[in-house]
Amino acid sequence: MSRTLTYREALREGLDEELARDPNVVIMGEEVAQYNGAYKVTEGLWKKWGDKRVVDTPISEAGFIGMGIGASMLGVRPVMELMFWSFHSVAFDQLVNNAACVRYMSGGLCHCPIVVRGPANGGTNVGATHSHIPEGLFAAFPGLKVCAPATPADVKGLIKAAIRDNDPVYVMENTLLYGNSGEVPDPADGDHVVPLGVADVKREGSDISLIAHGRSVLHALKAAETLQDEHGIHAEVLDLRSIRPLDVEAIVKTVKKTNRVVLIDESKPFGGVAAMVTTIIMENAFDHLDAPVQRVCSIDAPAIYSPHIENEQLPSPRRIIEKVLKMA
Amino acid sequence: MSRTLTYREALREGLDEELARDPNVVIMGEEVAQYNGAYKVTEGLWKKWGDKRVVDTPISEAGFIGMGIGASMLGVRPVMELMFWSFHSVAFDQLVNNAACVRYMSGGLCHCPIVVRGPANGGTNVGATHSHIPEGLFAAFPGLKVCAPATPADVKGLIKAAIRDNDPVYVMENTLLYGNSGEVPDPADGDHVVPLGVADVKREGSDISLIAHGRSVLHALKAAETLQDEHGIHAEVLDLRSIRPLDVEAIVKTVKKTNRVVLIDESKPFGGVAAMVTTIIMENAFDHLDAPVQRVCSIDAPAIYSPHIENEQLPSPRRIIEKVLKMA
Amino acid sequence: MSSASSPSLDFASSPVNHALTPERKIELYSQMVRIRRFEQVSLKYYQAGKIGGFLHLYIGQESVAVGTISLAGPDDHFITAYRDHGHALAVGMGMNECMAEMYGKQTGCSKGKGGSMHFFAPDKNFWGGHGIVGGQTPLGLGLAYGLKYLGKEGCCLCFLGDGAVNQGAFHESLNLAALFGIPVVYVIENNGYSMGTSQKRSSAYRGCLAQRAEAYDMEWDVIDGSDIYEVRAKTHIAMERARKEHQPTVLEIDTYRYYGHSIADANHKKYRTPEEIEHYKKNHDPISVFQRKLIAEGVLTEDKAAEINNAARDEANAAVKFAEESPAPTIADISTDVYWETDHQTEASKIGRHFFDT
Amino acid sequence: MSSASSPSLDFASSPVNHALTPERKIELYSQMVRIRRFEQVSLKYYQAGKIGGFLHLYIGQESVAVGTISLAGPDDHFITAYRDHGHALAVGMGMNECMAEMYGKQTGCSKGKGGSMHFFAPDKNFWGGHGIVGGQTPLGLGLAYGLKYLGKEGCCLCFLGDGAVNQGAFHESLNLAALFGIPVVYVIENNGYSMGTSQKRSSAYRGCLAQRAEAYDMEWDVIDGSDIYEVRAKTHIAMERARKEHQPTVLEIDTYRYYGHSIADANHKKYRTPEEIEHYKKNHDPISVFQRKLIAEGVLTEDKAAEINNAARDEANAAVKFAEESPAPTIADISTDVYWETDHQTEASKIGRHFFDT
Ligand SMILES: Cc1ncc(C[n+]2csc(CCOP(=O)(O)OP(=O)(O)O)c2C)c(N)n1
Ligand SMILES: Cc1ncc(C[n+]2csc(CCOP(=O)(O)OP(=O)(O)O)c2C)c(N)n1
Ligand SMILES: [Mg+2]
Ligand SMILES: [Mg+2]
Repeated sequence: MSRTLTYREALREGLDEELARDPNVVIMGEEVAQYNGAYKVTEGLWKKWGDKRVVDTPISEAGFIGMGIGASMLGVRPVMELMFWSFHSVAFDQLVNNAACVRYMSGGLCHCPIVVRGPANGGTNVGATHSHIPEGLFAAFPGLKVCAPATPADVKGLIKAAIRDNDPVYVMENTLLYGNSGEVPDPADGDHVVPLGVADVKREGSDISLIAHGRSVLHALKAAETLQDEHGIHAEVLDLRSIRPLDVEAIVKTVKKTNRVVLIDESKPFGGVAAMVTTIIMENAFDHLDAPVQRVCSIDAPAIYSPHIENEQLPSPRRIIEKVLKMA
Repeated sequence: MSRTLTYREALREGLDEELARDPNVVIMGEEVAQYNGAYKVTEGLWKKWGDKRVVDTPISEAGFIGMGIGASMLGVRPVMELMFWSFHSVAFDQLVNNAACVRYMSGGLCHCPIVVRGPANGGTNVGATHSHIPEGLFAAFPGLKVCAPATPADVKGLIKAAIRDNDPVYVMENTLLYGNSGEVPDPADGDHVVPLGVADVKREGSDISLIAHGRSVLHALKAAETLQDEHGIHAEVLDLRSIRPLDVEAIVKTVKKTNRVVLIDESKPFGGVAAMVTTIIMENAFDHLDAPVQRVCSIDAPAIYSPHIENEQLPSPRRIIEKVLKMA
Repeated sequence: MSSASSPSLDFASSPVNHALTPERKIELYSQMVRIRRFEQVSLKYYQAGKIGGFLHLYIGQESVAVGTISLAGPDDHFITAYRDHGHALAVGMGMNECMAEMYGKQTGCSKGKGGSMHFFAPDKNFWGGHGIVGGQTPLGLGLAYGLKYLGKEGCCLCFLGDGAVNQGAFHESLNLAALFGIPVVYVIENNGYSMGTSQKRSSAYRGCLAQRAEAYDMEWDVIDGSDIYEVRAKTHIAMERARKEHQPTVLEIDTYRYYGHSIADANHKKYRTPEEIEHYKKNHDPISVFQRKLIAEGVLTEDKAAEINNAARDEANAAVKFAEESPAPTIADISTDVYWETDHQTEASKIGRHFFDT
Repeated sequence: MSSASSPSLDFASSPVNHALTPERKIELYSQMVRIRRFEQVSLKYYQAGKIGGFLHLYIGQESVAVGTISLAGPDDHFITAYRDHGHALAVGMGMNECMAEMYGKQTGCSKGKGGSMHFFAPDKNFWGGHGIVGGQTPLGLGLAYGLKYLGKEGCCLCFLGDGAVNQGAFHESLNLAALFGIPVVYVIENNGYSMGTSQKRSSAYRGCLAQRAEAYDMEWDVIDGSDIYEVRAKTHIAMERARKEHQPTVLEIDTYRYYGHSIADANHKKYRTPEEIEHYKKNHDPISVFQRKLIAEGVLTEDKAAEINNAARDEANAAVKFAEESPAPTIADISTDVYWETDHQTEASKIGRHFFDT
């Protein structure tokens, strides 16, 4: 049995279930408690769980994220909200040195079971400083784990896996997905956990593989539909879901199946997840490629504000279709 | 005519010449003035140029880098030393939002002619937090420029180009190169400026291309020698020098010439410069590859301290040779 | 230096206000009115879906931008956060380029690239409009450092919110400002809330937020923002200290915003009572307060005030028309204004690849 | 709360010192001596090329780590910066695992992965050893937050240098500590210099650095570090305030380092006069001062002191032997201790690729 929930509701349900499961889980961030969350993800949780479990913080990301890291070393399980993942920039040292390296530098004596979550996306006309897409940035640091769920079921399953994980996990959501609806398994049917590191074939196909994560998965699905309907091209859509650990097997499998790949990644084209997946395909499936891997990324500039044009900067079904047709 | 200078001396000479050329050039950073620089790059400059032009700062990287960015918008030309580039983590917001985006967000009204420089490397037993190699990290941000000179002549030429550039340029040096000697053109023969964006064939070869930057270039050259002497393999060594702008033409040219590529990059293997260059080759020279591009990166863990083993974590001539021989 | 202003002082007679001509007073009044009308009109079109992203209204705080910036000479500079419309108009930017910016049009002050949070006018010494809380505070320090370096007798007014005082970069800036003797004046616009969080729930402090300056042995003062005369009288002292003595100051100006944090903030009547909002509007509204004073001084009449209000509304509506009729950026525009060198097609820009579009 | 300690006070008779048995006093003395001898020996082998990276010696500051940490109960925790040998030994770590860590051996406390700057012993409530200046200050806050969350009556002592006070993360932590009522005691070990920069050239402040706490309405105190009795007497108050009232404190302990910033610092006789160093050694050396007191108290004799010194030196030399004979990490060791899940070979760790080695 499953119900239809929004991405936001599914995420909240996951948080709520973990708050119930483990008294050491604590939710923290700016406006997460009394205000119910800037994007209402945590709505109702403060009322239900009280001051100890759901905590409002001042605008001090380095301070409170570092505080969460320290607390996690002692056994607390903090789930920190960054109002936007873009604000990682003021907490970067805590995120990439303290969280990522403390286990290593202590020879395995410390560990850091922290979750940092929040939206990481463009497309809402909030300009360059508020539209960073840092999946690739953080996945580059050994010691960190990163996932970017695209659907309500996945966001619930992955947030629960993230909270139970004993390593730092950075969950990248998307403000444009919060309102989307989808099927989510009923809690009565058992704990719905999606393990990190498992990609998901969101659509089967044989002609070409569209590999994406986050909101780009939805663009890929739309593009695949049009490709089939209008061009008779059967595209497979692989949703990476988790960036690190990464499901390399699933990537290689789909490449072997279709021999052609377009990657869709909202990141800027220098680096990002797409460059890494390209490299993985180069190294692991070169002989199975009938054509060079192609990418659809954001246009290479800081995020533009203008609502008239911002969507043109980002990947879109149109841009994916154009890229596929050019390859054919 | 040229002289033999160390990397450190050549860099200092470049700084000194630019201090002389433009009264708005100011050098700033921790211990750069009275202490003569933690790595003695700025030795003697404070004595020569005084308090106004060479400025010691407190340990407040976000504060003083941001201060430099603000001053640069007004026409000052700050050359900021990060004692280690690793300390970027506490100034990240200033480096990737204010410096990289202010031109864009102002529709071109502001610009930010700042240079941030310092060593960025592993290999000195200083552990995970002090051994970051962020060339790829910063090159991913449109609005920024990044270079990583490997030789005395290049570091002098590039620092001068960086200071004259009207965009933010991040110059990544290497503590293990400071003491290396090499030929540097004589100032009497004219201004020695190496433009950003020009790679340099440091050794001609026909069998395989070794593409590297920074200290990895020296490893590649050593490996090339052994490959020739012991295995009769003629490796070409391409030094990228500049990461953004990137000399894509030179990359494609060497691939077309040798049809085989090994990339050497001290970064961790998820992302980094090597993944980007792999992607560029995939997209621009796929048909010229006789074998998949291979990479030699650091072993995928935070930087280990132990002097007994740290070098094993990093690229080395041995690892390059092994990789090349495996491809042949 | 005091932790609360004494209400009995008459700042109208302080030299910097005494020197104001009636015309100049009307100008200050008009500027505040223009800000308010401009924002009311922008709110209307934001709600109509013509403006994207966030809209952070300055309404209620007008005396701060107008009062402080009115004291500026040719070498004084300004920088602020995302709640920047008031400062933009106060430095002399036109409603047209501001409205067009919010509309995301090519004719916007930032060519539609920055939006509401990122107004810029370097030709008017205005350096933005910055979205990362506290991120502009080292930039303001740098502008002031630049002034001193270049030998100008000027200062930088760097505005920030009461929530922004808890960002580390601000504290680093305060230490640097005091240590290096930098002519910066930090102006905390204390509207009592950072989003839904009251000052008490976000900050630990002794008497007030400005007092944190003492930690760096720096001068500070607290100002009642409802009285533009007080704003000017006290800010003048800080600006002179900066210009003449190269000494920084932290000012805290008590003020209030009538709308939510941004227009997306549907909660703002939950974390504040309607009574609180009404009380402020009635007793402390900086425009009403100034209007009453000017009428009492005989400088302004009700009719003249109405005229100014109407003119401001007309000007704002004309700006809407201008914005509506302006062209949107093209796809090609996305890729300009990234690098100075490529924009200017310099030799350097032709070497190597700068853009990596797929 | 005072900005300078009054020299006439006799801290030996304060309750927390009065309660010390002669054995415990000897123990405190021995701990300080052990730190000094350990470091002198490590210096020797650093200079012989046996130890890599940086070596930041604590010599001259021993009373701080020993005095403060001697007050700890089972639920008190500690964290510090890279100058961490003193704290490590004071919490009860063995010389063997510390020396082996510097030697980069598998038997090191961090398996040779952390080095001199990154000693850890969570089983002794010691959470490192951190290299980024100020970066440990939010972690210390978090440890204390965790104690409160978990309902333990304990506090966290978080050590930092006089140069570290200018990092933004520290200020964010102070605000959070005061606002949330977190049982953390920040201990500024003021040795007068951050590398080659004197306190005056790096910090703007009123009376002293600890006074910055007032900005957050937080308690603070200044301590003469040459007297371990004073260190204990005043730190005890702060720790009790933390444990019982959940209120944080900033302590500033005046101290001195005899060597350079690190042993790579060849300049340290340029930015400080030899007289300054000698003066401190002669009059304020915390070991000599305590030794004289204990002898005067009849607790210690010259002979006993010599014996303790010799034993400490022998212990350090034995640690060298242990380190020398220990195995170095292997290439395979580079890849462990990255993820808890892969180290423990959990189900989760078998899903997806965690490592991307080329
Ligand atoms: C570093 C960072 N964290 C969080 C935010 C989100 N945010 C934007 S404005 C704001 C509240 C700021 O309040 P205040 O400083 O009082 O200024 P006001 O909005 O009242 O003018 C927050 C939390 C941000 N933009 N940057
Ligand atoms: C963020 C950062 N900036 C710079 C450094 C380099 N650095 C290491 S220690 C140090 C001086 C710190 O002085 P202080 O805080 O007084 O501590 P002390 O060394 O005297 O114990 C500096 C500049 C660093 N490790 N981290
Ligand atoms: Mg506010
Ligand atoms: Mg110090």
